[in-house]
Amino acid sequence: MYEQIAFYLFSVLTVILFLITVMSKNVLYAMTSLASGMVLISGFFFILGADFLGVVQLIVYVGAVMALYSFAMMFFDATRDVKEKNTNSALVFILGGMSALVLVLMFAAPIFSENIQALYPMHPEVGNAQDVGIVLFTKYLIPFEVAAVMLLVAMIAGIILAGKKMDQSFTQDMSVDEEILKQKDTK
Amino acid sequence: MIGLNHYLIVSALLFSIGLVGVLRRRNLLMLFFATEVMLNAVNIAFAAISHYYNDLTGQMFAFFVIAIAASEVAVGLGILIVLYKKQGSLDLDELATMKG
Amino acid sequence: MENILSVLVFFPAIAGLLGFVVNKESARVYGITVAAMEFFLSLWLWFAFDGNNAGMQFVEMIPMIPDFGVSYYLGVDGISLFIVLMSTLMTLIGMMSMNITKNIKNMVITLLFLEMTMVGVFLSLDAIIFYLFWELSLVPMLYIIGAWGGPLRIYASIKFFLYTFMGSLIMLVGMLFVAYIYHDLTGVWSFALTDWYALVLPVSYQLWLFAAFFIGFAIKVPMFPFHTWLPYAHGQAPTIGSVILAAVLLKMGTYGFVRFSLPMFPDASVIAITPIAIIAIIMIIYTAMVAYAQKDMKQVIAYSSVSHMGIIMLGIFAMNAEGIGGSVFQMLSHGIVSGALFMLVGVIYDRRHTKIMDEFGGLATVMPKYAVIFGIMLMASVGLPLTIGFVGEFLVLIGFYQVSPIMTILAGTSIIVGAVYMLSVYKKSFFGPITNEANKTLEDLDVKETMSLVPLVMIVVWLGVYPKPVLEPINNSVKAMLSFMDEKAITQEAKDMIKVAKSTQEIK
Amino acid sequence: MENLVYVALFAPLISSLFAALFGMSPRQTFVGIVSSVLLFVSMLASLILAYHVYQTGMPIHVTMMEWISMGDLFIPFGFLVDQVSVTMMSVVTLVSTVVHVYSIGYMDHDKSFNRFFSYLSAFVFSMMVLVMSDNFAGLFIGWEGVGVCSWLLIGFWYHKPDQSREENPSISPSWAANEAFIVNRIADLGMLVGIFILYWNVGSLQYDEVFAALPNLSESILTAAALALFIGAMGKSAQFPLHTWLTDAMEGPTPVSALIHAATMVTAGVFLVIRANPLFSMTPEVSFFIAALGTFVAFFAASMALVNRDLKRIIAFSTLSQLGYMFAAAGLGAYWIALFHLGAHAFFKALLFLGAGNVMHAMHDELDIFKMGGLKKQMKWTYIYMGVASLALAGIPPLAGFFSKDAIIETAFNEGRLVLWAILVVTAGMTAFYSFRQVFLTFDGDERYKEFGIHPHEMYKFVLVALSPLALLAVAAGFFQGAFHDFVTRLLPEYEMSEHTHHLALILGAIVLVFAVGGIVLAYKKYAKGLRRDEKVENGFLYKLLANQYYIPHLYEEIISKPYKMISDLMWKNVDLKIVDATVDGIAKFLYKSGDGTRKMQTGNLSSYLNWMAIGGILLLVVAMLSAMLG
Repeated sequence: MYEQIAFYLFSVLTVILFLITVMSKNVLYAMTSLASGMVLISGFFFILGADFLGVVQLIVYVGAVMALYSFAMMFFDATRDVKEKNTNSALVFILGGMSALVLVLMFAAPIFSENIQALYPMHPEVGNAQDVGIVLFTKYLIPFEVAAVMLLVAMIAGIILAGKKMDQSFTQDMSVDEEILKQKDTK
Repeated sequence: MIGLNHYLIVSALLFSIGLVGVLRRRNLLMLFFATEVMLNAVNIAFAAISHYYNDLTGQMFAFFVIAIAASEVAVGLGILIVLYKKQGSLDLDELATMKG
Repeated sequence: MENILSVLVFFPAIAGLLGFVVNKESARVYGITVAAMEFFLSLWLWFAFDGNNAGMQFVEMIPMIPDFGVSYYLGVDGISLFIVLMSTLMTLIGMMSMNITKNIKNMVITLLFLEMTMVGVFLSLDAIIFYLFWELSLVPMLYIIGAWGGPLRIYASIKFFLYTFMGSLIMLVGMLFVAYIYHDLTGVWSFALTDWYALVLPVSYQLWLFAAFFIGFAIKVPMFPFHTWLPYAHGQAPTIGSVILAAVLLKMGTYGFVRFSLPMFPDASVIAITPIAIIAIIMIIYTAMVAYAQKDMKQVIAYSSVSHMGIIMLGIFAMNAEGIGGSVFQMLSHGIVSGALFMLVGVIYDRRHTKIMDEFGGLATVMPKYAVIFGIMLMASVGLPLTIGFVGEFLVLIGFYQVSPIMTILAGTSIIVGAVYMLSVYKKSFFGPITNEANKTLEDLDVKETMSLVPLVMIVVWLGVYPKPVLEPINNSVKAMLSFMDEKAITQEAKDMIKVAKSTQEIK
Repeated sequence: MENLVYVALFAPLISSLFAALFGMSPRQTFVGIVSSVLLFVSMLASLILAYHVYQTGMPIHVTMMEWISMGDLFIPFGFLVDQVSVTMMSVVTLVSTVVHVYSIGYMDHDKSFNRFFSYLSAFVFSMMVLVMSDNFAGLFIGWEGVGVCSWLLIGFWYHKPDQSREENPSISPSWAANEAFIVNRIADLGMLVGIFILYWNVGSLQYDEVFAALPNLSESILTAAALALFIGAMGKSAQFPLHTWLTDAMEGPTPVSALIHAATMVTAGVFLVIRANPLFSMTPEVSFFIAALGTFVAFFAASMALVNRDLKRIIAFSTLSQLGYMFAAAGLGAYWIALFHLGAHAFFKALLFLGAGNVMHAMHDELDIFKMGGLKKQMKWTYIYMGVASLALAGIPPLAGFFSKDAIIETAFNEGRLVLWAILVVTAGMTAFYSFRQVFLTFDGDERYKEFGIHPHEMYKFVLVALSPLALLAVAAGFFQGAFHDFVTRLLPEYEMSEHTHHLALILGAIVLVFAVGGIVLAYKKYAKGLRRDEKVENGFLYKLLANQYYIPHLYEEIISKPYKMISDLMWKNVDLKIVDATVDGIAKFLYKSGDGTRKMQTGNLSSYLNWMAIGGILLLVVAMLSAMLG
């Protein structure tokens, strides 16, 4: 019973919060609602019994990603409203609505096959984290390592991109660019 | 009783909201938020399927989605900062440099 | 020399690569030498060839992608032998008569590569290798037309390329499907033609596959209504390009029909007789009329090529030894005659820089040698007995008469309409008084041109009077192919239609 | 003997190749002499062969080598010298030799002298192949070969410009040559079809095998084969409606007209019918058609000759008319008579043409007989020759034409074809009239040529001597009728007049003779005293109709040549360029245009890209959903 209540509550709240994210003109509001929406999504994960995933969601998203966003926002002017010209909002809503409609139709229909065999069944007697850990470090070891490397690369890339001076290039000879610029000027 | 379909529908709705955001937003930062919404919507679906089929694969995928989302944000924000320094704006419409 | 075929295929290409280091002045001589060596190699192949053996000879097979049954697989039989000979001969003659000065080195290298692809197409027995050479042959031709052509050369070369390319892609799909079926039925992958021959397919499959191959080949032939790339390509190409295009590249299409369509899909081929015959008759009469309407000498020859290819198509679908053998012979005959005619047009174009017939008139007075050779080639083109043109045309018509007398009579009008346009070209250009001042001082054929044309004249007469050395191997291979087709055909109609020559049994 | 066959056959070829060696060098008399000698050798060989065949009665059959062998088709180069072919060989080589010698004189001033001999000898070679071949394919080689040589020779003076049809009814030599070639090609198609029919029903093209197998074939096949072969014969022998090329062929040099368009090539059609007599005698309908067409052409051509003013064209029409006689005889089953007339006609017609050549030579290529007259003073020998030839043509006894032509007319009577008989008799009268109209206008009466400042002179002596064998034969050939009959009927079917006809033979002959003499007398009264032109007749409808050859050349031009040209233009400009090619280009343009159109999608604006992406994604979703629902 409480599961039902929780589901509907979380659903309604996430929809509202994400709508605010998408619609709000203020970056700060948008980010705040996004962060709270993500917290609620971790709620879904807990309901679904994916405890570990829920925790990761909280740590990575709400913790790390949001921190990154807020740091990034310091570079931009966050207090000012974002000015956007929405030329074709009708198209946007039609497309969004259509995709929602089609997806909902698809998911509402009983189109799932009943006889799907679980590849990596869960074991309710042990904890979710243990289960996840075993699968992650056996079958998905290589993707896991790759993901780790990717994160490392992304971190370095982020540092370099954000930190380097804009008028200097570390990768190419600037004199070429200057020559091109000169040629453009003479034209 | 809450079934798999319920979760999937919620996921679909959230995904559509994200899509609307992607289409509607001109500010690159907002665009990033919208993509996060879409990614999270998909994660819900993964987790739900994982739960109802009693299979861990869905959760695995959700992990990787999160990992990718995190690295995307790292790199993406770096690019955004570079861009902002260069252009002084994050408006998509001013970024017509991809025209062939 | 067991790998003579590989040598034949790759010798020109390797020589072409070496050609990059040859200096500009000697490029022409180098090219002629290589082409001559290649020609002598192919002559040697002819002498080593066992005319009584109807099967594949000098077979070479090296697996390349064993997992998918792709192998480097070459072989020659009576049908392909002479087309290869003709290709090497025409390359040599074309190279000898070539008078291009701009970028001559590139031209020579391109021609040598082209020669490799041509010989490769006719010798390969593996569908993938065949397709490889088939497509590769487009590239040098595209370059020749695009780089040395007339004012519309870009349009012409792109049209040529895309048109034929599109057709061959559809053919590729057909090939892949055949391989797939082969895998389905036998469990192994194979692209070897000899394996495919053994495949007995249901009629509906045959029809679809026939259609796929048909599009690839028909555009190359070119059959009506896919022929419109040809006049542009010929009109814009330099003389050497037209010579090779008309003499050899068009034959790839008809050769494809003989090598692939007939033995692989006998039932579908029998069903296709009537439609193809109708198209062939349209080709013969319609393009002959169009040729008659032309003002440009080269366009007349170009359209006449289409008309003659119609005869060849008709013979292939006669389903008897007379018709198919006649077609193969007509391929040679058309190659030599139309090649020579294009060279002749090139001769006058070099002198006057125009191909419009109204500009000429009375050329026989100032250029008698030229007029004589043109006249002989003209007569060979209209199928005069004792020239090479008659033998093939006669065999084709006599072969197809068995299929349908009415259609044969319609196709036979080619001897009339052919004479109409050819004679009107001759009259407009060579007869009458010299009306144009510019023509009064024209020089007759020089040594180079005579040297390259006279051998062709000799072949035209020789094979017209004594075609036996060529006809015999063709005859044996064609008879063997027909009896094979007859055994393979599923439907009774096809078995009735495919006529095995009475004398086939004796050979076995 | 076999070697003689090859000598007879290849001597002309060697002659041709020899002359061709000097083809581009200036005139050299020895070329002509060597050619003539080689032709003489060929003639000697033919005559010896004829004697041999006459003596032994055994045909000589040689097979030189294999020509085409494919599938079940086997064609050798085989040569057969039997009674029929040896007759033709003798006639051909004899006339050719005379014509070669004659040409040395006639082409004296022509700068392409050597080339002329090359063509002429090539023609003789082709003709020999035609008559000597032992199979239909070999016959076809010769058949096409003579066609090409005829093309070369008619167009010999290729440098002459085109004129309008009013100035010159045959436009130009090159035009006439093309016309001859193309018309012959139409007929050759018929011939090819005949060959195909025979091949697929018999399995061979050898004469002996084909004729042996004929009784096993159904009637419809026989009729079709006979008809197809006869179409071939119609073209070569210029029978209606394929006759127009023959008069236009007079554009060629006169020796050519004598050799090709009178004595030899045009009789090839008759030869074919005679050669294939087993086939034609089994198809009475086709044979009767041949006879009827022959009779019609005999009359039709004679009527056009009545009013023509061109010396050579008159003779050409008479050739046409005599060919009609030959076909009439062959169609009625009297093959040996047809062959006899063929030989006799070859002699006197060649003589007539060569005489006309002398006149032309004397008159500086003037051909209008209205501009001649009184030439007998200057050209006595020519006058005698042409007179004799005309008498023979008119069928006056005891010259050759009388025996042969009378036999044909008698045959028509004997067969009970009285209509044909009557037409042939009337035609005989017309023949006499027009040939003597020509003789009188040329050689008698006032000397009209003086107005045009022409000084005629007699031909070289050696030429006149060379013509004498022809004159002799034109006079004497008739006496050999009996011997000839015995000779050729060993091969050809016997044809005897019935008792009834035999009784009436004298009366029938007398009737023909009355018509012939009547024609000559009429011509004498009207023209011997000089030319009196009758404006009223000349402007009459009938006269104009005849003078314009029944407007048939005009008709052909209007309904065949011009529409063909028009349709060709239409096909090219409208169908090929505007439909076929435009479709191809249209597809290409559509692709280009769609590329151009969709290129605007690439604005560089990320948000619009996102829109497109979303649209695409949704489309994919919809497709997935639909396929899930439908599948």
